[in-house]
Amino acid sequence: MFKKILIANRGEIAVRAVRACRDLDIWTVALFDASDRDSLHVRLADECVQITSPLGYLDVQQIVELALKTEADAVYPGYGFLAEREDFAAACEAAGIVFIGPPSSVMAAFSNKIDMLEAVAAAGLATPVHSSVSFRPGEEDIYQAEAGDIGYPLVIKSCNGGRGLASRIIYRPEDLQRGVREAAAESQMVFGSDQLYFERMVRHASFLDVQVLGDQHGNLVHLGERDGSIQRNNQKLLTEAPAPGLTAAQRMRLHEMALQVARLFNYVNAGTVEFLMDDAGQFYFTEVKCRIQVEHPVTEMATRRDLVREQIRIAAGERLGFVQEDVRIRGAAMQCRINAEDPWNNFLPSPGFLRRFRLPGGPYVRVDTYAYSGCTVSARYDPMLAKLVVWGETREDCIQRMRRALQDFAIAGIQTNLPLFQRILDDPRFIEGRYDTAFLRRTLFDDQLQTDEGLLQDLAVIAALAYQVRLQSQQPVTPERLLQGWHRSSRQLPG
Amino acid sequence: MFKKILIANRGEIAVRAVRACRDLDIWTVALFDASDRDSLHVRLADECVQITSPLGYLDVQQIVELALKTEADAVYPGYGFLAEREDFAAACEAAGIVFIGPPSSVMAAFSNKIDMLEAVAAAGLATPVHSSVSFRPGEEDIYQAEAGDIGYPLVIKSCNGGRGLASRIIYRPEDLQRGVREAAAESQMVFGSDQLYFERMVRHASFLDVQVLGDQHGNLVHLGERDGSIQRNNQKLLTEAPAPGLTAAQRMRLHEMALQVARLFNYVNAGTVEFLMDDAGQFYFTEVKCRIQVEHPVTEMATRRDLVREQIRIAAGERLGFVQEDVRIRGAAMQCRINAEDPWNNFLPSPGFLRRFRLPGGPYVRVDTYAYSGCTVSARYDPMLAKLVVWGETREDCIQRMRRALQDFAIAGIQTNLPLFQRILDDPRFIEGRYDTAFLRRTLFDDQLQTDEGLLQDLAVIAALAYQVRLQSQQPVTPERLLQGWHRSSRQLPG
Amino acid sequence: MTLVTVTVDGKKFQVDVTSSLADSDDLSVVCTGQLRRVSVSSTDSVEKIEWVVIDGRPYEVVVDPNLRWIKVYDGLHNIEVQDRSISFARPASGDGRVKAPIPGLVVRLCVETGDEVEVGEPLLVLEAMKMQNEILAPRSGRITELNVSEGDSVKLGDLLVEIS
Amino acid sequence: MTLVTVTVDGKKFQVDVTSSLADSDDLSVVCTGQLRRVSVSSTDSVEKIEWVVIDGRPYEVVVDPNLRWIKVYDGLHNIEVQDRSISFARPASGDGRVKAPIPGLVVRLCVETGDEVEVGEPLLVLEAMKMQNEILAPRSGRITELNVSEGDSVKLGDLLVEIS
Repeated sequence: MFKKILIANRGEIAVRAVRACRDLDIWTVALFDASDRDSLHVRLADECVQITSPLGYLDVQQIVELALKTEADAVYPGYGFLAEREDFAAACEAAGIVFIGPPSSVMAAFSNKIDMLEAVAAAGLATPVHSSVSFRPGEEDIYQAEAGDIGYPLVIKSCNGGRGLASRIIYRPEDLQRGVREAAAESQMVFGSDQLYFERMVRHASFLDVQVLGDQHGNLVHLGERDGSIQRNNQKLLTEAPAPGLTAAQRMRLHEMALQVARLFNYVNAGTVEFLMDDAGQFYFTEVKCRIQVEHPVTEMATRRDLVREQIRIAAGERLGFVQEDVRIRGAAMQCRINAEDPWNNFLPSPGFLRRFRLPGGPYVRVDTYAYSGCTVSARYDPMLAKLVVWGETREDCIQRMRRALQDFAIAGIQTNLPLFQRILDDPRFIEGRYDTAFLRRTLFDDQLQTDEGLLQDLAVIAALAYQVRLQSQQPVTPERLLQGWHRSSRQLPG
Repeated sequence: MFKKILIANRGEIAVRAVRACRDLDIWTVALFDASDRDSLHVRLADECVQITSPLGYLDVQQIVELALKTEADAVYPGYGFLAEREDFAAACEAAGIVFIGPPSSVMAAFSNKIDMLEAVAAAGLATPVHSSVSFRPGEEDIYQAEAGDIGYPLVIKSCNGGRGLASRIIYRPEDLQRGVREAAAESQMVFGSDQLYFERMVRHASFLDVQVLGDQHGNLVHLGERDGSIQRNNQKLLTEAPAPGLTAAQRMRLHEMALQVARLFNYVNAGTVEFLMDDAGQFYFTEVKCRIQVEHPVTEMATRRDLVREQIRIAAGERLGFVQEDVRIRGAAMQCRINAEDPWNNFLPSPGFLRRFRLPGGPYVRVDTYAYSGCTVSARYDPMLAKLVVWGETREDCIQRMRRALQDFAIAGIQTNLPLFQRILDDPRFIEGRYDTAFLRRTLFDDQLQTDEGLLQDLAVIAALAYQVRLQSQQPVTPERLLQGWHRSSRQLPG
Repeated sequence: MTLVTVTVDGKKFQVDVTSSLADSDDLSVVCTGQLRRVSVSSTDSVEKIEWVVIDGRPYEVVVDPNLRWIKVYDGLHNIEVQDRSISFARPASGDGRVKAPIPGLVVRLCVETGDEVEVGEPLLVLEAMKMQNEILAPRSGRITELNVSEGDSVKLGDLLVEIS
Repeated sequence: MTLVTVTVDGKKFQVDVTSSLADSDDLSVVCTGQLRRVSVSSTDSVEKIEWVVIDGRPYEVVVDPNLRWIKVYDGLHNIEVQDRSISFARPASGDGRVKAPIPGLVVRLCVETGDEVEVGEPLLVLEAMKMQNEILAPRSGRITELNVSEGDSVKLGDLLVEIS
C-alpha cells in the first residue's frame, strides 16, 4: 500500500480524499493555490505544498514535480482539473508515481469520442446517431452537411470533451453556426482543442450512470446504476439510486451492457459507463467517465462500499475484496448538489462569508463539503457548496428523509439552491419517479402556491420587528444594497 | 400513525427524536425550560412550548398538561428525566396519550430490582449474588449481616435505581457505612427512595447490552449486542458492536438469554437486556433498560435499522417490519461519548461558548449532537456534547476511521475528552479487543510518550509566534486567568 | 409602538408592534387584528435576528438588512415594509438601475444605449465562479445608461445599466 | 526580532522570531538552530491564531490567551514562554493559589486552614454540570487561606484555597 498520496485537487473531493487516505492510514499532501491556503483540505492534510503556477491546479509539470519533491508515491486526481487528462496520467507514470485512476493507455481509448462510439457500436451496442467525421469551426461546409444527415435537434460535442462541457443543443439550423462557434471556443478553452462532432439529440431521455470497479487482475464488478436526469447546464443537480424508472429486466440488461463496455476497453479502477434511455426504453451508450464522480456517494450509501478507498486499493495493485454476488443494493439513496447560487434570481452565483453553516444530521444523512461555519465561499471556483446525501429503506423513506435534511440545513451569509430541491421533492412527477432530462426545464416553481396564510402572517410579524429593530439601531439604508438584486420580476424557471 | 408527538426531553436525544418524527412526517412539539429556549431541539421542531415548573423536565403533571394543550397524541421520553418513570407512563396512559416506550404495566415489573433478579433467576438464568432483602440506611444490623453473607468487594445499589446512579463499589468493610449513607442520599435525591440492596461485584467483567425490539403483537427480535465495558463513573464512554471478546457460541447464547428475559416480562417496544460477563465467560443478567439508550446509534450503524423510528411505529401499534432472519449485523460500529470536560484536569466540566465546532465527515461517520458553532454549552445539564459514531467493514477499519474522525473534529472554546479517546484507540489491549470494565482505571495515559520531538518543536514555534503577537497587541496578562487551572501536576489517571 | 403595513410575497398585512423591544424578549405584536406573543433571539441589529418564536411556532430566519427578503425553512420570501405612522414608503422594487449582484468579468454585452428592452431580457453576461451569468432586465424600458464594456471587471454593486 | 525559550511538555527549545509579523503572513522563525518557514491565519490577536503552517506541516490550533497551553489534533500541550531579550520569566506553574476553574456550588470541604496537604489531594468538591468535581491540590504545602464554606456558590476564577 502507498505511504504518501498527493491530492491534486481542492474543495470537497480533496477533503473526501484526505479522509479516505486517513481511513487507510496513508499520509496525505494537500495542494493549494494562493487563494486556498486557508481551505479545509489543507487544514486536514498531514502536509501541504503551494502550487505557484498561474495554471494553478491545471499545471501538469509543476504538480508532478511537487509530488516528487514531497516524495509522494501516488497522486489522487479527484474529478475536474486533471482527472481526465491522459497526459497527466502519463506524466505521473513516467515520473514513477502512481496515478490513482485508469492507466493512460486505457484513457487513450476514450480521447477520441467518435472512435470510441464506433468501437462500442461495433461491439453491438446502441449509440446515439452521430457524425462520422469531426470538424473545426472553420469547416462550415463539412458540418452543415453532417448536420443535414443527422437532423435536428442535435447536440454539438467536443471530440475531447466530457462533463457536458462545450456541448450545445441546437433546435434550428439557423442557430447552428453560432452554436458551433461558441462550442469550439469553449472546447478550446477547456480541452485545448476545437475539434467537434454532432450527436442526434435523444429526447425525453433518462440519464443513467452505471458504476463499475475493475482491478489490475481482471476482476470487474458493477455497483448498480444512478439516475442523473435532473440536470441544469449539464450539471446533475439531483441523483438517485436505484433509477426509479427501470424494470428488473431493463436494469439487468443495463448492468450487463456496462460490464460489456468496461471489458471492451479493459477498464481498470473506478469508472462510470453512461447511457441515455429514451421514452421507448431503448438504451444508448454515450460515454465512459474515467474518474470518480461527484455523485459517487449515492452508490456508497446504497451499497456500503467506499469507492475512493477502492480506487486507492486498486491503484496499489490489490485485488477487489469482493465479487459481484457480494454487491447488495439495499433501499434507496439520493444526493442533492447544493450550490452557492440563487435559484430565484436566475441562478446567480452567491459567494461570500458563511455566517451560519449547520449541517443536517441523524441516521443515514451524509454531507460532503469543504465549507464550515466562518469560512468564505470563493467566487474563484465553481459554486458547488455541499453534497447532501441520504439513504432510506424505501424510495419513499428516502425522499421524506431528504425533505427533512433540507429543512435541517441552516445556512446564512449566502444564497443557495436548497429551496429548489424542496420544490423538486414535492413535485408529483418526481415522487412517482416519472421524470427525464427535461424535468427541470418543464417544471414551473411558484413558491406562492405552497405558502399558507399563517406562514405569511408570521413573516409579516418578523418583518415588522426587524423594521423596528432597524429604526432603533438606526442603520441607514444604503441605496447601493437597497437597489441590488431580488426583483421578484426576475424570478423565472430554472434552466 | 401519530399526527403530533411531544418530545419530553432536551439535548441531542430531543434533536434525534425531532428528526425521527420528520422522517415519518409527524408534527413535533419541543419542550423547553427558560435556559433552553435557544436550543437546537426547539429550533428544529414544528412547535415549542415552555415548561415553567421549577421541576423542569421532571414535572410529570405539567408535561402531561402541555401534551394535552398542544393536542399531541403521543409523548417521546428519550433517556434520563422521565424515561423510566412508571408513574409518567401511567399518567400519559390515563390522559389518553401514548407513551412511546413499554406500557407502565411492563415497567412495573422492573420497579423492584430484587424481585426482578429473583424472577430471572427462577427462569434459570444466572444473576449476580445479591442480598435477599432490601434495607434503608438506618437498618445497619440488617445490611451488615447481608454484607457479611455476600462478601467483598460488593456493590451497593438502589432498589429503584438504574443507569448506575446511586451505586457504590465497596472493597473493605470499614467503608460500608459511609458508602451506604452516600448511596441512600443519592438514591433519595434521584429516585425518591432510599431503599438499597447489595450485589457481589463481578470482577474483570465485560459489560454487554443486547438490544431487543418487541411489538404489541408478540413479535420479538434482538439486534445484536454492544460492549460498553469502557466506563467512567458508570458512564459508557466508548461502546462497540459486535462485542470483540465473544465466541460465536457465546454470542448466540447471549442473544438467546436476552430474548428469554424479554419474553419473561412480555417486553414491548425498544429495550436493552444487560449482562455482565466474568473472565470465565459466564454471563450474569443484571437489568433491563426500558428505554432508548445513549448508545443506540452503534446498533443502528451495524444493522441499518432506525431504532427511534421503530419505537414510534411500535407504540403506534404497527407490527415489526422484519423478522430475526432479516437482521444482519455487518462490519463493526463504535461510538465515542464526547463530553465537555477536561480529561487532563481531573475531568472538570468545561461549559462555555463554542467558538469553533466543525464536525468530522465522510462515509460512515455520524455525529449526534445538540451543539453547533456559535452555541453555548450550558453548565446546567450533563456534559455530554456529542456522540461520534463510525462504521467499518471490519473492526480494524472501524478503529482507524474513528481515529481519523477524532482528528477531524475541530472544537474551540471549551475542553473536551477527545484526546482521551485518541489514547484509548491506540492502546494495544483495546486494539486486540482485550478489555473489561477496569480498563480505564488500569490504563495510564502519558501523552509525553507519544509526542515526537518534531511536533514539540513546531509547538514551540507556535508558542513563540503567539508570544510575539501578544506583545504587539499588548494584552496584559491578568493574574487571575494566569493562575487558573492547567497544572501538569494535577494530570492524573481518569477514573 | 410601531405601525406598519408589510407586503409578503404580494400579500399585505397590517402589523402593530405594541411593546418596545427594550422591555424583554417576549413581545406582543398585533397582526391583522390578532395578538401574537413573540420572542426573538436578539434585538441589537437585524443581522442578529436569527430565530423567532411566534405563539409557539419557532422560525430560524435570515433577514435582509435592507428588509427586502426573509429566508426561512422553505426558502426566500420577498417583503416590503411601509411605515404608517410616518407614512414613509420604501422605494418599489421595479427600479431600473441594474447593479452588479456579484463581482465578476463582463464577457458579453447584449444591449446598447438607446435599445428598448423587455423585462427578463438579457442585458449582459457576467462571469463569476466559473459560470457565465446572464443579467436580466428587471423591467421594460429604454437603456439610458451603459457603464461597462466587454472585458471590464466589476465590483459588487457597480452600476451596470440604467433602464428608464 | 523576538528571542524566547519555550518549554513544551517539559522540553526546552530556543526560538528566534526573526521577521516582524507586519511583513507578510510568511515568516521565518529559527527553532533550535533550524530555519522554519511559517504562515499563520492571523497575527491580530492570540485568539485569532487558529491555523499555522510550518514548513508545509499544517496545524489547526487553539492557543490559550495566557500562553499556558496549545491544543492541536492530538490534544493539549502545556507551554511556558520565557523572553530572553528582556529576561522576564513567567511565573512557574507550581503556584499555590487555587481558583475556581468553573462556576459552581461548593458541596464539600475536605480540608481546613492549617492542614498539611499532598499534591493531588482533594481540597473540596465543586458541583457543576450535574457532576461533583474534586478540586485537587496543585502542590504540597500548608493551607494558609480557605475562602469558601460548604453551600457557597463561586464564580469562575474566585480564589478558593491558598497553599504555601
